[in-house]
Amino acid sequence: MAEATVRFRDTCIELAHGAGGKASRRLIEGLFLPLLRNPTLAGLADAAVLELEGLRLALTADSFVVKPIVFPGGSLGELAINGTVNDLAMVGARPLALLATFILEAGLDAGVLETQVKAMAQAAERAGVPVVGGDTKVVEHGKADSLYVTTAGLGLVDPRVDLSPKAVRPGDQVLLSGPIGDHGVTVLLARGELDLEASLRSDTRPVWFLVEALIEKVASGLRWMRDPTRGGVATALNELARDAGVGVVLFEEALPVREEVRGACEILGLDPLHIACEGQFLAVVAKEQGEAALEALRRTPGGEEACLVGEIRAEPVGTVQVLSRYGGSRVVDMLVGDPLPRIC
Amino acid sequence: MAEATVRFRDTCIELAHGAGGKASRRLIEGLFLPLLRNPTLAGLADAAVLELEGLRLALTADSFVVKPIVFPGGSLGELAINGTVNDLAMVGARPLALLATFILEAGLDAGVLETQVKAMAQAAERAGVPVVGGDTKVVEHGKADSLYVTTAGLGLVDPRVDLSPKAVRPGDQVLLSGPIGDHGVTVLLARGELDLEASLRSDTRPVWFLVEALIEKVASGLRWMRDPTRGGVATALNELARDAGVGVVLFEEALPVREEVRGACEILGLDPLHIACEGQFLAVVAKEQGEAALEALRRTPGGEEACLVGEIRAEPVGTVQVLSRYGGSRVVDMLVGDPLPRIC
Amino acid sequence: MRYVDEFRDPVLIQKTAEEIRRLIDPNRHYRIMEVCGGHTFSIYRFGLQDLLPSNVELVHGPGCPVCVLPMGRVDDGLSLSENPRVILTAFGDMMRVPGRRGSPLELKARGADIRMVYSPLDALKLARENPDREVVFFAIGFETTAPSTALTLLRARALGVKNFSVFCNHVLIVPAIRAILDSPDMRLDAFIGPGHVSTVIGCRPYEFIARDYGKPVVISGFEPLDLLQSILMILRQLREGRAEVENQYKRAVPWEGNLPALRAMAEVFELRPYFEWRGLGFISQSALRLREEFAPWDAEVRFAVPGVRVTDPKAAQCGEVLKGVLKPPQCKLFGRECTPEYPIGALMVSSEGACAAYYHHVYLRQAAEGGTNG
Amino acid sequence: MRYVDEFRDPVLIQKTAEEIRRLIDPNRHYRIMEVCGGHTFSIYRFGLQDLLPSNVELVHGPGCPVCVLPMGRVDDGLSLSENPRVILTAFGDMMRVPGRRGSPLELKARGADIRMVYSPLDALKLARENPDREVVFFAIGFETTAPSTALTLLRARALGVKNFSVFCNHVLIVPAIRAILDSPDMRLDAFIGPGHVSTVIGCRPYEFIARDYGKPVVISGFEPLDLLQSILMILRQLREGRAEVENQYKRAVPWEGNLPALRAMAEVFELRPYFEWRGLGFISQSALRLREEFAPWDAEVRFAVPGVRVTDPKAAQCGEVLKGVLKPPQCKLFGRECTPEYPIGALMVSSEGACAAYYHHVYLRQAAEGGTNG
Amino acid sequence: MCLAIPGRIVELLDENDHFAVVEVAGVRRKINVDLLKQEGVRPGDWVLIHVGFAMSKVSEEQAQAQLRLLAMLDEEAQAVEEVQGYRFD
Amino acid sequence: MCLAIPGRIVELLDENDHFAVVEVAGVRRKINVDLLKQEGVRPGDWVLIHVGFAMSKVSEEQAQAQLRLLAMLDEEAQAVEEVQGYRFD
Ligand code: SF4
Ligand code: SF4
Ligand SMILES: [Mg+2]
Ligand SMILES: [Mg+2]
Ligand SMILES: [Mg+2]
Ligand SMILES: [Mg+2]
Ligand SMILES: [Mg+2]
Ligand SMILES: [Mg+2]
Ligand SMILES: [Mg+2]
Ligand SMILES: [Mg+2]
Ligand SMILES: [Mg+2]
Ligand SMILES: [Mg+2]
Repeated sequence: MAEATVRFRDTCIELAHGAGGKASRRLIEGLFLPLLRNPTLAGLADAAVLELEGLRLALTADSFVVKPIVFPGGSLGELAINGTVNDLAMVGARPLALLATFILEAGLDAGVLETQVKAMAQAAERAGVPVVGGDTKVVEHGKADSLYVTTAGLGLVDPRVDLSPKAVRPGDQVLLSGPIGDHGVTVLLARGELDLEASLRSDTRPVWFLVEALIEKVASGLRWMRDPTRGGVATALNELARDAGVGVVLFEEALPVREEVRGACEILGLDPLHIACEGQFLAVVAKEQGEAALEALRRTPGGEEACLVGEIRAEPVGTVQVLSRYGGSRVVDMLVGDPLPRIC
Repeated sequence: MAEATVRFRDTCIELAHGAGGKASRRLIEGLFLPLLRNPTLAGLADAAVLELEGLRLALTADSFVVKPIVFPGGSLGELAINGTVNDLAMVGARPLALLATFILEAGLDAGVLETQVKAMAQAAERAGVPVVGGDTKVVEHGKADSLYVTTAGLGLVDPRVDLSPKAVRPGDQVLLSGPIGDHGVTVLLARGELDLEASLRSDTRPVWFLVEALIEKVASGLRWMRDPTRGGVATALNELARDAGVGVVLFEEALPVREEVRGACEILGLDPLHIACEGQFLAVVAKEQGEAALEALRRTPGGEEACLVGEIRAEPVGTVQVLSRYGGSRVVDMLVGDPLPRIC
Repeated sequence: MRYVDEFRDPVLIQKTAEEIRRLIDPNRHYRIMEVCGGHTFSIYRFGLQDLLPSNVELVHGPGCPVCVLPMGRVDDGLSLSENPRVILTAFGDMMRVPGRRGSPLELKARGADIRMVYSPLDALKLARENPDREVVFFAIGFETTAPSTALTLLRARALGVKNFSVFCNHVLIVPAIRAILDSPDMRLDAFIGPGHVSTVIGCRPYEFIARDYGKPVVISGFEPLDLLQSILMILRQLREGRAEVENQYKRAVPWEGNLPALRAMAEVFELRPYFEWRGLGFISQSALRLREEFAPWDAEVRFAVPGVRVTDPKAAQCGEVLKGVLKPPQCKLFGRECTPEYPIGALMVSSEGACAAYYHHVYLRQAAEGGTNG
Repeated sequence: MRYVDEFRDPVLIQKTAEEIRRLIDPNRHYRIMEVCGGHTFSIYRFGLQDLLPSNVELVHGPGCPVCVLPMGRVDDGLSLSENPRVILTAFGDMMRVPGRRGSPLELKARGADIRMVYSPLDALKLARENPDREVVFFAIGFETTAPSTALTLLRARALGVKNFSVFCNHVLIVPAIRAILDSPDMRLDAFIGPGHVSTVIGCRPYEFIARDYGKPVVISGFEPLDLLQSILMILRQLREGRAEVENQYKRAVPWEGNLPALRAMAEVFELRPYFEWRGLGFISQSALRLREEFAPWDAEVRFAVPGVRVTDPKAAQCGEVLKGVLKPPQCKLFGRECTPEYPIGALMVSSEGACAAYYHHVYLRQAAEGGTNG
Repeated sequence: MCLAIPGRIVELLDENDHFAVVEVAGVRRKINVDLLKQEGVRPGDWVLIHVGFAMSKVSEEQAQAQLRLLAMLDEEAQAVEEVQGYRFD
Repeated sequence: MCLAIPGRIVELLDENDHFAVVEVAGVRRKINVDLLKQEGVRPGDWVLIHVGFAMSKVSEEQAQAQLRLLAMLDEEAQAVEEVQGYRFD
């Protein structure tokens, strides 16, 4: 193997390297991709797609380490199923099977584990995907935080779609399946450290049903999809802008953000565009089919709040801009580091 | 979903639940299987097999948490690749693609990570499998032990084989690809706590090449395979004995154990049959083809030390017995708990 | 009335912007300093520069508490976390500020027990919950924040909490403005006054600016309409040749400020004879320290603080940017060695820092417009 | 000569077994107690029962150090780990022994700092490496192990290590044998003497068994040939009506034992007036404690040890099994409530414990032979 | 500097009125209201919140006046007069 | 009880001969040899190891004698005599 060029220069791993923003990208592009390079390597895509005897198979895996493990509207286990189902969906793949591995901390209450596995079983049933295998490791007390779950998924890419940043064209429309930031803010508040309370629930859910509706209606016009998890909408679209060589424009007024999410972000000096969703996705569709796509989403249960939030422009390449009603504009970058409250 | 019956009654997770022995089996059979049940669920098999458009796809995942992360002859990263490749091989599947997810401890030296990813890249190349995707999470300092890696693998089951405990018949022969216990003892000594030294190396390696040779030669006579990782040969064969409803007999004199492994086991009061291997496998073959199978293994580079170690008997059902030269016999159970030195 | 969206009304914003355009002298260049980092952030956040004529230049001032903290003070504070008994607490704003041996986040990654708090009261609570540990609060901020530290210390004393202390870095904005006015580089026409500081100190402390230096001051809120109206009020003063202290932010700022807050500060703090500001150097009577009566809660008394002085990297021009003498991109490190991912100066860390704000909201767009190599 | 495989030679094993068969009286039932758990383990490990005539019954004795420790002592030791400064160290053998609130492994799983050591010297090393912690060694074992604890304590004193201490549970095998001989249930014909204990105490201490109770004693090694030869030697004595102490394990056991070991023990330990043994009850002068001079290293002096007495579950018949009165499967809990996975008594934990050995090597096979429901 | 956010008092928490619950767009937090002792706060009042403390009361009257004034900016003659009148006095 | 294993001394480690390296089937460990002070140990000696201490020396002579004796068990007449002679004296 030719000696690969590792460009990652940070000396020490920090939380930011796992937060889905710039530091994550630096680690992936600077270390993982050069060392593991091969034609199929998914890089920053949600899932890898692999040809086998005329079929396109999608493969993806994610580890889940969220704290607390139970929060309003969901749990680590539920997230672990939905997250992987959604990553398959984002490449247009119907989920076929999941694997789940567990890293358990010695001393974990067996009831806690049971609750999480039950949540996984229910989520898998809701998503219509079997968990076909897995693994369990136990580490010493204090060497993990209760439990970490990794799920991997296999899916079959719908033959009608061909999704890629490269398929995105100026004029295309940017759709969003529903309000953003619910998950991230819910979990931030559920940690309890900030002493903030709100009746918010994580949006964790499988989105394959919505994607399927989209494919049925506008397969030919569907260019690209992404679930804006860690790093939020801003990071997902910045990656698109860079990878596709386009500019993305968002209409501030059109962005769906629940009042409580907006309130928490105001208090903490955070931007909802950087906050994680776990049950929403962005889709870029050809302008001619935008209307039909939106209608298809809105007609599908769970898609009622879908909306047109922006459009693709030829320029400025590699940026995401937010336009306000009154004519102001701002550039929104990828998340830098973990989202940290700005307070004083 | 009908309410599943959880039979797992332990109140607290301990290291033993991840050690691959009885406690692991209790957790898997008592909690995971009832909750996640579905026709394809692999249970305790190395990999799940799934039919898709006439193909048999194998799926498997394992998490790797070994300490120390570098030890003579291997590393956590190398293990993570080989372990998953081998689990695919054990169901007769040629490995097609791997996924790798990382849980990193904040504060991890970037050089340590780079070394591990390099080891993974090299192991993947040696095994001839691309790593096509993955994920990285970072947890707070002290919430993991350097790094944990999970790999998932997709393989294509060779159409000529049909492996299952149910295919095993009295009279079949039990083959072993080489000496046992090298990995487990190497890692135990590498931890340094016991202050023992020996020039041992982990046996970690991909075994697909050996399995392929076996399939080419005796596909029709191949009944079952298993890589005796955590829990060792004793646990793997006990599971076979129970699942197949047969008795397994091992010939003490035939069991290949390196001198140093035997020495360490004597000092620590451990049984080599309970010690993990990471580059060996057990194969049960029809008696008529035992000779040919052994020859096929021995002719393949890395298979020179393969040997016939036992046979399948109709009785006593569910047990593994070791017969000594002088006519004594003992029953070897599955590993109970983690292997603990017996000293005083 | 929710006091947010009402002040982002597009019709009113356009009206106010139009009035500004109507009012200015196209042949004159206006340089207006927004003293407060919160204003800097709002200006970029809401794209207000897009609404202003090109000859109205907004100059970013020193009102970003982490930006003006010299690296030596950061190191001093972080050194406390080397004591294994100490839990060091700080606002989220501090967590990425670089010290010589890394930022609080980096030290935390390597095992230091450093925790983010939303309020100094949360740090006090942590101390009561961890009686066997020493909780130190790394206090930063201007007059807006100092009263909360003061009240927290009064509470700690009243409750008899002995394992809580404060590493005090509270600074005062008025001496900093005077230092800028006295700087020979000074070329400013007026000031947008800090709205939230003024809820505490009121409007009177700015009068010397109008009186002695002849510069208009308008104390402003933080919403788009607030800032545009404040600029309008400044332009009117300039056009009419007036120099006065005006209060645009009347809904929140009383002319006299907040007396209980000022009293609490006076009870707990005293002026330091001098204090070093990043870029501005030593400014006399520009910062607060704990009074002797609060020595048991003063981290600088209770622990050995090295008291290091660290000079900024030579090429870093944070000081010039803080004074408004240079625009961020005029620093040679800007966008190259110094980026939000790898900040060299604190101005590149805080989203209120002039360099970070400029980087995200102006530089990235310009770079993109100038081609993909930008 | 490697002193292992040579003593597993199939030809010699067959020869010796044949000689045994030749020698016995087919109409007599022989009950021979192997005192030592190491022998119990070897007997099962090598399948030696298969080689013996069915009327030669090997009865398992009390020589398993974790088996004879009453649960109260286990709890006392484990209670030390509740002190967050304490690192509790123990041999691997102890780690699964159940206390009332769980085994050391379970407590460790829930966060206690309990570590396995291979040698008491490793515990001492740990103490020197962790000067801010208290390292306690949970000492168990018979006369074989006691000298190592004694030498370690002498070393700790010589090196001035102050954060090391020993929770002493060393017991003496000879008083236990006497207790068994005095038990009204006693129906034994002879003893296989403990080979490794005898390297320390020599052969003399067993003479009372031959002299006063008329029972042959053969001190034996642990390899198949050793045990078979010892049985042969016993059968010869019985046949010839002799009752003597014989040393089969001459290659390792000197008649006089190990004087430096005995001296070290005498320097560090003194006899406890009485000590409770699981199943055997209180036996006077059957255990060791640290002499007063070693109080600074005595965990029972330095820490508050609750001194709990815990009675075994009613149905558990560990005591009867330990005395050789019952065979393991005669306990009502055996194989049902009490299994190696969920042990109730320590005899089911240690691979030297009679119940665990019987379970793994006899019961499982019988269960399998009796059908799949076993 | 000094991020401060308008929130509405929804509940006073203790006898001595040290603490109150505020709500910002549906998000609630306990804050200290000692700095508004003199004026006193009541449920329904709006306050500016900074690092867990209420810093000042927000006046609806002043806010309405400001918005009215700006709304009249294009009613020129009147506006000029009003804006001048808005100067601090 | 008391797992003890024969190992060969391969090296004496310190001046006072407190510690030595033993080897068991290729596995080495530092052990304490204080209990064999009187007899003294040298590289090549075999000792019984227990919890990190050498407990006793292993005598090759005695081992050979035992094996010889057992080998002659079927040479009956002689054997009987010898085995009786092996009785402790
Ligand atoms: S670019 Fe960096 S170094 Fe230059 S002034 Fe800004 S913060 Fe300081
Ligand atoms: S089966 Fe269990 S309870 Fe019964 S004697 Fe054995 S160890 Fe004790
Ligand atoms: Mg995704
Ligand atoms: Mg994924
Ligand atoms: Mg839910
Ligand atoms: Mg994902
Ligand atoms: Mg596994
Ligand atoms: Mg396997
Ligand atoms: Mg697997
Ligand atoms: Mg290797
Ligand atoms: Mg595996
Ligand atoms: Mg991912």
